[in-house]
Amino acid sequence: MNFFFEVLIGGLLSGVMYALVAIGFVLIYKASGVFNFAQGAMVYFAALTCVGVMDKLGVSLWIALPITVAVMIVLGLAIERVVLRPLVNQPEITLFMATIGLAFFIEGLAQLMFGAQVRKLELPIEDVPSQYLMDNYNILVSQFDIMAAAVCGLLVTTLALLFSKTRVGRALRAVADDHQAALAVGIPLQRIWAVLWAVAGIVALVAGLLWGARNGVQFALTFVALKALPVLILGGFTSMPGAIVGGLVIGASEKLAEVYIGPLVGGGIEGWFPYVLALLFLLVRPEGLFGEKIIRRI
Amino acid sequence: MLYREAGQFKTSYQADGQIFPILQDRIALLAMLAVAVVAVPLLASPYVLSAILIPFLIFSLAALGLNILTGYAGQLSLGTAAFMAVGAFASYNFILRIPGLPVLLAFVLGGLSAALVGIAFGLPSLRIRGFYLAAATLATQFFVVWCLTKIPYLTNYSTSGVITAQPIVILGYAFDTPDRKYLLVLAVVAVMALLAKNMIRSNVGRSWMAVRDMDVAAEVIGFRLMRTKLLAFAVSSFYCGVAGALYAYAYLGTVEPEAYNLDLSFRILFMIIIGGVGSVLGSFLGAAFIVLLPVLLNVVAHSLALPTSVASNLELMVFGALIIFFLIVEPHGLARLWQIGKEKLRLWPFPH
Amino acid sequence: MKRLASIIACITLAASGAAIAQPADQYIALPSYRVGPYAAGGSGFYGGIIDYFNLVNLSGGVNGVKISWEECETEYNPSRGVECYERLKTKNGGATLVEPLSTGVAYGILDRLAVDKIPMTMIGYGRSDAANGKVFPYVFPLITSYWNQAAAMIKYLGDKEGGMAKLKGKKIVHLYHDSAFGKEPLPVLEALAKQHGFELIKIPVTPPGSEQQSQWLQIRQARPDHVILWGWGSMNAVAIKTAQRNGFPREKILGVWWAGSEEDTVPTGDAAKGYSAMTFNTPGNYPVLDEIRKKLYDAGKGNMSDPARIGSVYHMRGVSAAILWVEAIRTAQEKFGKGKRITGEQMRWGLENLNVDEARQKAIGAFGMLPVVKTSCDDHEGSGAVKVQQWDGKKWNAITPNWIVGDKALTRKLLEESSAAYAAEKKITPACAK
Amino acid sequence: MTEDAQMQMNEPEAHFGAVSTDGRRPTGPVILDLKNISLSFGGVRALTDISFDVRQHEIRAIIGPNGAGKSSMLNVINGVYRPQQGQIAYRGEVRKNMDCHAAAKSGIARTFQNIALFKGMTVLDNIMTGRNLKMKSNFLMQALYWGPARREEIAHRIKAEEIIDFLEIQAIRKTPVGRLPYGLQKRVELGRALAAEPEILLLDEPMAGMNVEEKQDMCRFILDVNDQFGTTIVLIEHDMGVVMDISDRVVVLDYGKKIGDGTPDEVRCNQDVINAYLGVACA
Repeated sequence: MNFFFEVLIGGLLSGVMYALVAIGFVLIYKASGVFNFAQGAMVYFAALTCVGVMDKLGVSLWIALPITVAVMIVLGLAIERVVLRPLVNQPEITLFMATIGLAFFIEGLAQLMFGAQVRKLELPIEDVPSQYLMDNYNILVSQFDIMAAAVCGLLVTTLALLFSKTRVGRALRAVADDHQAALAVGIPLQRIWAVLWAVAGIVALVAGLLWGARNGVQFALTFVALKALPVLILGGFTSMPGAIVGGLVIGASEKLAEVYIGPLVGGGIEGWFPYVLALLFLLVRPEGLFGEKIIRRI
Repeated sequence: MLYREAGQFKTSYQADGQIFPILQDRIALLAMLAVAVVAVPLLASPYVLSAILIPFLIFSLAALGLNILTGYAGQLSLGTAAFMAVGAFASYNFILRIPGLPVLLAFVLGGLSAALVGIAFGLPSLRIRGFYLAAATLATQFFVVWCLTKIPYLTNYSTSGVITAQPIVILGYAFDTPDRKYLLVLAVVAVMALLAKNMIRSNVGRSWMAVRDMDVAAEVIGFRLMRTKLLAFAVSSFYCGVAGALYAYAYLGTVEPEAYNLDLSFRILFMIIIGGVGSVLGSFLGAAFIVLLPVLLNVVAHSLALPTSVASNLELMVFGALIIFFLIVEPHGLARLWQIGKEKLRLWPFPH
Repeated sequence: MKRLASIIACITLAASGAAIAQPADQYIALPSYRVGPYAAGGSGFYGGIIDYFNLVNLSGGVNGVKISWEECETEYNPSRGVECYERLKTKNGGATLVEPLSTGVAYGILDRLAVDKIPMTMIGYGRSDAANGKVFPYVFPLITSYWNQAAAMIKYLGDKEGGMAKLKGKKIVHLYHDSAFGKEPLPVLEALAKQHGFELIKIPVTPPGSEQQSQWLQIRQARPDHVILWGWGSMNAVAIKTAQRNGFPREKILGVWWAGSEEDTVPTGDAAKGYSAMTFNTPGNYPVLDEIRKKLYDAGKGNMSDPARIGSVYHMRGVSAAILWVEAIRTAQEKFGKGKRITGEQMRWGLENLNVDEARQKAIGAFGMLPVVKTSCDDHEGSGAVKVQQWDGKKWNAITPNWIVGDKALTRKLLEESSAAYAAEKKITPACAK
Repeated sequence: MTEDAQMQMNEPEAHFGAVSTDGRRPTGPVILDLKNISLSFGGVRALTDISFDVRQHEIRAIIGPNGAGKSSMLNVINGVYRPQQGQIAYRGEVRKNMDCHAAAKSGIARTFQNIALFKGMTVLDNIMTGRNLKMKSNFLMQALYWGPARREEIAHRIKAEEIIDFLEIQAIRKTPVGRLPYGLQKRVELGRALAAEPEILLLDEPMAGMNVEEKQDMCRFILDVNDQFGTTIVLIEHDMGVVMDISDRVVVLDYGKKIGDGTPDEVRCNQDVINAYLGVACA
């Protein structure tokens, strides 16, 4: 039974890491209807910039961090100005393609600036089993994962406060509901988008730091976006709580499936299981966990 | 040559229903085909044939397949490479296990196998749409590659898990040199492009576009959604399957399942978006863009004598920037750009 | 379509324009990758090759014949790799050797080699049965193959336990990249498990392997005596980190050589301390590396941006590859004419009659850096010997003083069977080339 | 020029008032009979216990304020919605589990309130889609574009061109409908419905948002369809002048309930209808 709980908890905590990436997608999709293919590239770019700044300037994490935040904000603003603004009012698929071009550009830029080699990123907390839980409950859980979950919780709370309490947040929700109506009541759409991309950049930085500390800062960080996709299908592209719950469900179920079903069919089912799960779920509820019910009128 | 349609009157609906209603277009196409069939194999170097034109044609075919599904029937898919893999591995097994099976028939059977898989994984499209469907088709991608890695029978128990394409021999004639392979691929692609164009100008094509543009209205008019969507999945997968078989047989030779990874699916998707969603010509232009541009950039970067790692990264950045640039200039893809150019030419020098 | 035609014309021009150059140099095609997920390894490996070439050219080339090369970015993508091969092969009077360092690319050009008469080396990757020169005359999996590595791993683990007999009843986990690469050693491992009576537990990791929590929980529950980590790319660092996260001792993990570079351990911080992996280079410093440092990097002519990477695993692997090639050129020149540029076919002969013994290694300044390599028509591999190295938190150290060779009789048998099946499928009559 | 077009040319410029029902075919027996239809979505009742019938060849109007359930009524008739209660008899047969495909097959065509054309296709292609149920060749034949498939395509093209002539949209046949002005789109949508050669044509606000000339044209087309092809027409319209002029009988809905039914004159003087919708008493 302990083993079951270890798998479950490990899965849930992995799910938090997936949710972290998924939130970046949700932010941008909700506000601008863009499926941001470059989110993975941004995660890599953020982490590499942070490590690169530490390396090149020889400064500590705490100095590199604000510099990177500034870089991500500039990047977000630049993306809005150079890529999105000229493409305003274009179909979704065009914007999606533009973010693909963006992904190539960012990947090239990151490696051009800081080189292709793999680097380590050490956060102040070590990735070892928590002794406390081990001693008291005989359950093995990484203390790093617990901290990551806490950071994720903090981030989500901050974002929720930002969106509910500030003017920008209210404008943002208006934009998410209806672009045209928001424009009509005088909300500056472009500024909101710029803010959103900057915020998404910061979310990418948080994800990049945690994933980078976990797996090393390397090109493969761009692949973590793949882990976020089933989460998005399950939770809905427009729902922040959906991203979190979806992450938890996907994380836990894929681990349980791999451990308990995997050995029966030769293993390695983690690659497709979350997608199939999300797919089956969609067949029952096409709008996802928290997506709004789509009523099609004719 | 003057590009004019004045004086070309259509006196029958048959004439008006032609694929290229303008005489000059027909002449240009025939000339191009003649060049492609006669001049190119004679003049082009083996490098151009085997490293540029063959992959270009194969990717065009795959892009055409995806365009049928995404561009015409409106169902976004990220599982293209999986259908290509099914086509390749099925063809391999058919040839291996049925002695004396003609290669072309094996490609058709490979395509049909892909079509069956396409129908199975197209079923969710009846309930799910848009990006949700796209992400769901990723399930196809991962599941198919997983199956190919897991089931040794499919790779004929090869210890390294790869398949080696058998030599292509048709009626005793071996297609073993670049120019022969090129002609074979060209023939297959040309015929299939023609068939696709025919489908698109007939009722089946209209049913796809109707479902794409407004599915409820399509149903009210009498199209059956399920049949239409699944047919689109089947035809699209068939095209991708044949392309996948050609990719293995006429291009790579020895392939592992990994060759048909998500990366390839994405590349094909890029092709149709850059080329033009819902355009046969766009499939070709997009394939040209995605196949040729990196090569061109690579050549240019090398001639600049930059350090290789800098050159490689710059290539990637320029490639990305060009995609964005083209989308800003013409969001509907290269095919639309081409069309606008043609319209201008038709009216030139009296644009008003 | 006109635009397309002009683009093609442009490329043709670029491709053929270079071919007019005087073919005085020994030209080698390097379809390399310096961007993308595997760029870190690619830049080290090709950096090592180019560094050694530059070193040889500084001292006048091979009997006066300078080596030239050209790179082309493949991004580790088979389709782009084939294009690169086709583009590079005709330049400078024709390539006489090619090395893509990518299984997918290598497979994509496998069929073209014999037609083009260009030999390809696959140093430490690709299909193991390609060592049979009767079936694969133009393919050279030099030094060692996956099967010999798997056999050597079991040999090492047996020695560590105090004799092969002690393996009986032990549990060994094979944690592998779920692809052709990870499945390749299975026939060897399964045969050895049967022979020595240990339990083999196979646990696949879905590529790219950025999440391995469930695998390591399974491993922890199975309580194995050893874990073989058959990984590639980012999967390795994640495996080591996840082992740490689950409190699994790294001392019990033995990686393949693609899981045994700085790129695999550095990003894990201290987690990799005590982790060991296979290698076909003995870590350390060698006169040849000092020369590269002094003559190239101090003069600003080094290929890598970071001089600290000299002597790193990938760099040393590149240097070793280049050493073997240069020796093959030298060998071929001795037969076909000293100081003359040799052809691809002659290069093939040189690779097939390679004998880089200890004396030769000493002369090069690389004594002990790689095992003795002696090839023949039957054996395009030439060695099959490996060492085990361990990460101390800063660098790799060899922990086996001698080269380890596994059950070569077994791997030879598998090799014969597998290559015979390939020959039958492709309708090849196995025979040694002249 | 076709005969129809010539006839229209010879007629004096039609005005609503000038069009009389005199020259039209007499209405026939009941072709569509709806009994006690109720429809709800979740808890919201859209239609409550509605009964009325439609006679062959007649023009039957459905009127009522916004949200009265008029479009829902059409959606029930052509099988998009399935009512929870009530029954529909079509040509004397009570139909069960009708879906929109079956409705289309049985000869019911319609247009939509918010134009539901296929925006990426040309006018000609849109009209050709209307003929899909009459096409028999399978997709393989179509892919080969050979023999029967080709003959079929051309035969249907001739039919489509007849409709294009009838609706006087020859000049725009190759234009993608997305680029057309609103009025023309409405006309194309009518063409698409006509292409199916329906027995009953359901028109959902065919004249909404049109100017006077466009309305005149549309009225003329509707009357001609009714007259020349003998098509039964059920239409929803807000323009009372039009409704009273061209329809044979009118059903009035309000909040999902039927509050009036009869000839235009009867309805116009029905007090419930005046209260709920018309607002002015009849003269």
